[in-house]
Amino acid sequence: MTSATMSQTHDAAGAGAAHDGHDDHAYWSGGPMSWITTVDHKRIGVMYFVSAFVFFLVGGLEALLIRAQLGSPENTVLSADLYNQLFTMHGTTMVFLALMPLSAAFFNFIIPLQIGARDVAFPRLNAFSFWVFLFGGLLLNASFLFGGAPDAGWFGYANLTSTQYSTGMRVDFWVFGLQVLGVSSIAASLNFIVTIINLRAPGLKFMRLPTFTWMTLITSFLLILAFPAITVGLVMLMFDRTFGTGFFNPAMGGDVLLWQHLFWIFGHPEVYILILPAFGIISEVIPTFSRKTLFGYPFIIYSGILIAFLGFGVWAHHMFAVGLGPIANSVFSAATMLIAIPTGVKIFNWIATMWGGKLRLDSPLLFAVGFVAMFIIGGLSGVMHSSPPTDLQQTDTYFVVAHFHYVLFGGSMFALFAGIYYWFPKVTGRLMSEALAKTHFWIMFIGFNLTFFPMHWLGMHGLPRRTFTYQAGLGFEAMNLMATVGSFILGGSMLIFVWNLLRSTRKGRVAGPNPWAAPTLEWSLPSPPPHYNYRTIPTIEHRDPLWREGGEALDPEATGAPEPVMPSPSLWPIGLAAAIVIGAVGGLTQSLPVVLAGGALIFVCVFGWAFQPLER
Amino acid sequence: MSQNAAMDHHYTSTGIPHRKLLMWTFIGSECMLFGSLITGYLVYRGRSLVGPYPIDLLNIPFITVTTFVLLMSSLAMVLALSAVQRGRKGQARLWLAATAILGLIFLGGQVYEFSHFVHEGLGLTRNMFSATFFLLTGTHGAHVAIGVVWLSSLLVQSFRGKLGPEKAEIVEVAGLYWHFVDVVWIVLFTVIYLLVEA
Amino acid sequence: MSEPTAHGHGEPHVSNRTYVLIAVVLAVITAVEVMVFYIEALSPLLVPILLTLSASKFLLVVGFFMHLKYDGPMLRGLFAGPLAVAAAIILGMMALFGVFTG
Amino acid sequence: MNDATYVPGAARRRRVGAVALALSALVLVSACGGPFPQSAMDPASDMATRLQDLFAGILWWAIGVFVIVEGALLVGIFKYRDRRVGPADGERAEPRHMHGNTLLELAWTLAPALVLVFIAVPTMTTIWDVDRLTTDPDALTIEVIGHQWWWEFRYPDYDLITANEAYIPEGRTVEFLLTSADVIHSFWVPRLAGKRDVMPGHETHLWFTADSVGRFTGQCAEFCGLSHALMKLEVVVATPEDFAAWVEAQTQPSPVLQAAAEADTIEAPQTRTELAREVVADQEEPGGAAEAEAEEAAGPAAQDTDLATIIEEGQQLLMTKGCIACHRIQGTPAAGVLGPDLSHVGSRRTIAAGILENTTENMIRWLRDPGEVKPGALMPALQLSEEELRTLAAYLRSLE
Ligand code: HEA
Ligand code: HEA
Ligand code: CUA
Ligand SMILES: [Cu+2]
Repeated sequence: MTSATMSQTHDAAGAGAAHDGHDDHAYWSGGPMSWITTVDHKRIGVMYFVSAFVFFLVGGLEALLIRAQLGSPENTVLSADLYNQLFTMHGTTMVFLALMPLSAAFFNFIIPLQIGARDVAFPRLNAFSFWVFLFGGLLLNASFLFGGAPDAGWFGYANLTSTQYSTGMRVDFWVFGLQVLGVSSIAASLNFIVTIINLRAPGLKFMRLPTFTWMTLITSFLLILAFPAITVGLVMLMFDRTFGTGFFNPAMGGDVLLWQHLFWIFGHPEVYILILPAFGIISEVIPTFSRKTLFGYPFIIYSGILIAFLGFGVWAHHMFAVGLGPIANSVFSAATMLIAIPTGVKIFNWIATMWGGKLRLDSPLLFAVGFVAMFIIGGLSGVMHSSPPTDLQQTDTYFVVAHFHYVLFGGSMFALFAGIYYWFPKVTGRLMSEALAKTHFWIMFIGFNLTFFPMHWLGMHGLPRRTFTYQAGLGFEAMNLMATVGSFILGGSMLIFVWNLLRSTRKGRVAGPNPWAAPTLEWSLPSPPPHYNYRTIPTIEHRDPLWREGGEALDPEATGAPEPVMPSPSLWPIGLAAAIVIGAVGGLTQSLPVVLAGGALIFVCVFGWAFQPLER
Repeated sequence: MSQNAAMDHHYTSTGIPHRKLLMWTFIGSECMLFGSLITGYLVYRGRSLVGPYPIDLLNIPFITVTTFVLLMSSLAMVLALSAVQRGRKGQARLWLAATAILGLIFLGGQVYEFSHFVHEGLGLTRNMFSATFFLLTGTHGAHVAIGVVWLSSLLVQSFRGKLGPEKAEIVEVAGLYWHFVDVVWIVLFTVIYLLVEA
Repeated sequence: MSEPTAHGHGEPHVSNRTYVLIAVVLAVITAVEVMVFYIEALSPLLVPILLTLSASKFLLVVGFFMHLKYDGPMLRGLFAGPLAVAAAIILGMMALFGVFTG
Repeated sequence: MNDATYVPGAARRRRVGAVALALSALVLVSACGGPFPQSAMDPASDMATRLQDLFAGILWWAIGVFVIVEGALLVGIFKYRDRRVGPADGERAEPRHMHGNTLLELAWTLAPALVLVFIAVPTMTTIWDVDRLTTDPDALTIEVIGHQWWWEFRYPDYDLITANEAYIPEGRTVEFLLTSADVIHSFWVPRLAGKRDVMPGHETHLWFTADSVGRFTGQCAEFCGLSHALMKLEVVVATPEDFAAWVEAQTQPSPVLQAAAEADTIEAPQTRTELAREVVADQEEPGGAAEAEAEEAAGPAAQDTDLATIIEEGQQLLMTKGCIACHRIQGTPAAGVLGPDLSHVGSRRTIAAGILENTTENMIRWLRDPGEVKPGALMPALQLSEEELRTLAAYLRSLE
């Protein structure tokens, strides 16, 4: 990096103060109606973030209740019935309502900025995706008020989900909720694929794209290819429950294993959907805070593609205990192990990026390093699972719970926190408190390990997962207590984070355009960016545009070009989203009139949308 | 690319219009949707515990005719696009209408087939064949129906004089969708009807 | 397609006559498929013949009607990639469910 | 920028040291706190030993990778940390950008691949050894049927049916054939074998040879509804002699009933089909015959009046309160198949699928309200008086 960039940073801090008083020009100014009708990717990103984070807290609260129950043997904090609802909703919420949409929040806010675009390719479709997600999430959680939440686990194995073994509407909430969320994910992913392929600034070739953009592109492909499999499974389940078909009913010739296959054909790519955005964030943070360009950029990209591709060929590693036979088990085992190689390549390249750098251990890097350290543990326990014979002892025990929390929390969540601390100044124009951030990190780090590390042993010592209670005398007491204490420490660290977040939006230090002296294009914009992002679309000649000589000249505001015309707000996206959810409620309650009303509304909204010009 | 090109609202990095790219990506996703449905159909082949079985009911000559109809609708579709691109309004309307009507005929055939099956005792819940068959062909039929609605709205647009050559992109995208639905049928025709288990 | 589209990327011209020709070929293949189906003597080869014939119909529609023959590698990749994944999963699942081994 | 927030190196090092210490403490503490009577890491059969050895091997490789990679990470951070505090910023040269190094990339692609070979090869050989049917012609076959939320065991060779507690001989290969009567369960006795799912519509297999005598607990490992956590089982590995004795005892009606029957010369029905026929006959003529029979059975045989009353009244309750609709008791007309076989329920260590110690108090507790012990249990609360509860419990406990 050049000294020119550094001086730009210092100037920027000064210039930022000037921006401070101009909040009315920021992308967020405007009343509630302007948010409901917005098609601005930045606002949609912020809405994604807020909703997903609230869902994260809800899922976390559910986890804390789970841990409270498991704190001691034969505890009675929760009934069996409530416990089963809580772990099902905890898993479902964390995966579909917290982690995926948190990633989507980053896609929304950052991608157009990183590629030099003014918005996504289909701004209204983008708003639609958000509203469908929000309504779908609310629908799913509304189940708590209507006879109880889904209680068949986050992968809802047939035939426990049949009407015979799951009466009432609990499972129906799950079936319809997930289908609605699928619509959101697919729409959003199609949008991002087109945006990234088609809206790159001039000169921004594929091999110059920021890594985060690349990982988003790959994730989006995974999503559009993975979701249809579970959609088909869910439709079959819906038919079984609503019309009495026998897709998963052995008595009618159905096969309970078909569900498992369809779910995991989706489910395994899904876990890479949860981690690839994290890899992207890390690949942005590490170079910035090492002041050194990403080592092995093409290898990081290709290994991401390879991981995604292999991810479609390993699903049966979740089914080693069903007895698929030695051939199938060997094939899926080998394919699974292969994934360790491209993942390792990424890890080594990150370490190599830091090697010889000048590391500033600010909060984003701290969380990024925490990510690498914790993800390795999760990855290695994954490799243990990938050996079918050993997995026979581990599957469906707390060992798996340990594995996936190390990759999901130790991996994805650590990285998302790194991303939040990193991009917060771009989103709000202010920095978060470093002192609080570091406190958050260390408490979270300790709480996290205290919670999940003992679970490896719990599993190996014979504690199955999804058990609402355990009996004394099997040696589970001490470690469970440890995990419970850890989880409350973890919860405490979240409170610090929330406090930091709320406080810094109003009182944080003003950031300026590029507080971290980062290399990518979004940092050439004022913080927060104007609603049109780029007054002039820059031409890109290098992968790290702001670290090049002349990078500081990339101020799009400086050209004095006229303010670009942006798409107009629209009510149709939220209308269509509502219509879809009404249809789903009709299906859920098996009420034909409501389904028809939903259908009619969908029809009206689609045409209203189609005939409303984008810019008015 | 010049700055100006980038400022243009229709600027795309690849030269492919957004909507066309969107449709192709969506078609990729649809491949997985139909792939999963076909998987379901194939793995449950021969697992029906009670009749009627496929061989008892599938009417190959009849379906050959409806298949032919759908293939011809694809021809009408390309001709419609070509007419719109050349600004031939009358032809465009003719071929759009033909596409939609052929689609409707196909749907009519499906409705006839379904009701015939039900009449013969093969309701949705009868056996594994009926469940997978209705789900698979029903999903395809729903796609055709959506296509018909879409084409009809284009036809209306054309009559309102709003489907000039500058709108060819919209027609092209609708056409991609339509042809894809046709392509799916080509596969289903073979997998369900011609490769029926004896 | 003599008129350039609004976006000016010149697509190769495909004449209406070509389209009609393709449609005729499609119809003929369909007819052949049905004939093959009814010819007892061919029954051992039924599966490979039918798969080949329907694959060729598939390619004709996708290549000409959907224009993929003339589109760049981007669109071809967007279609071929997912198609390959879907096909692999269908085959994999059939193998897992013993469709091939009986 | 943000210089103010930099923490001096020494303090940081201390903090990192503390964390490292805490982490190693964590590892140690995690490992103790035993004993662990249900641990997969304490194998007692050939299969469990194979799995544990394989696991240990992989674990060592993982530890190796862990140490190297985390070590590199830590070294990198400490070595290249920007140490300066305050305005001296900018003194050290800006780092040189390195775009990559193909040789390095090759190295760290191949090295993990090599490690994986060392993991994959033993994995594959173990798969092919473990994941097939047993070839041992002398293997003992046990059919396992999963129910919400208890286990049914059938020994076809001995015409023996029992529940939740299976005896197997030490040193002889046992092959389990597993299916489910309702939803998916998973059969798991960690010290004896890895899991095998128990599914409706599929039959799965599992075999091993136990190498030490003892009681081994296990529990259902696939979520199967409300009381999944309470679906336990016990496999008792016995010496061949003890096993033979157990089989002998289990295939006869319980000694109490035998005594009663002999005294009254009522022939205890020997086979299930006979029993079933009788039950059908009884049901056609509700109450009557069965009660009379029970009375007769108890009456004159009473050496010990207490036991006699218990048997008499217990059997009467059994007949009248609906127990026989679901349970089977050899030597009586009770021949239900929905619930566990109770012929020798008194001989088991636990009741309610491993949840309660088999004591009279617990038996009463269970009979009073099964749903209180096991949420969602299919067995209804029978609305018995305290007196009846005691009698029935005593009767059942006597069925050894
Ligand atoms: C973020 C999500 C995420 C990620 C990234 C992963 C990554 C991996 N997972 Fe995980 N997994 C889950 C989420 C994830 N998983 C979830 C949620 C479940 C449980 C679902 C449920 O049942 O509810 C699960 C379950 C699961 C199972 C099934 C267990 C069971 O139920 O029995 C298996 C089995 O093979 C597995 C394997 C792996 C492997 C091999 C990887 C690999 O990708 C890991 C690769 C990484 C490394 C290996 C570390 C870095 C590499 C190096 C440092 C190089 C050197 C390494 C070696 C030579 C080994 N996972
Ligand atoms: C995607 C990510 C994700 C994340 C981040 C987490 C986070 C946590 N998980 Fe989760 N977990 C899953 C995904 C995740 N989990 C999945 C997929 C399952 C499987 C489900 C299944 O089997 O079906 C699972 C299952 C699971 C189990 C096993 C349950 C069982 O098998 O019986 C346990 C048990 O300890 C657990 C614990 C925790 C804990 C303590 C956290 C902690 O990290 C949580 C941290 C705490 C907070 C975030 C709380 C902060 C909030 C407050 C302090 C108050 C907030 C106030 C208001 C809301 C007003 N999880
Ligand atoms: Cu049976 Cu869990
Ligand atoms: Cu997986």
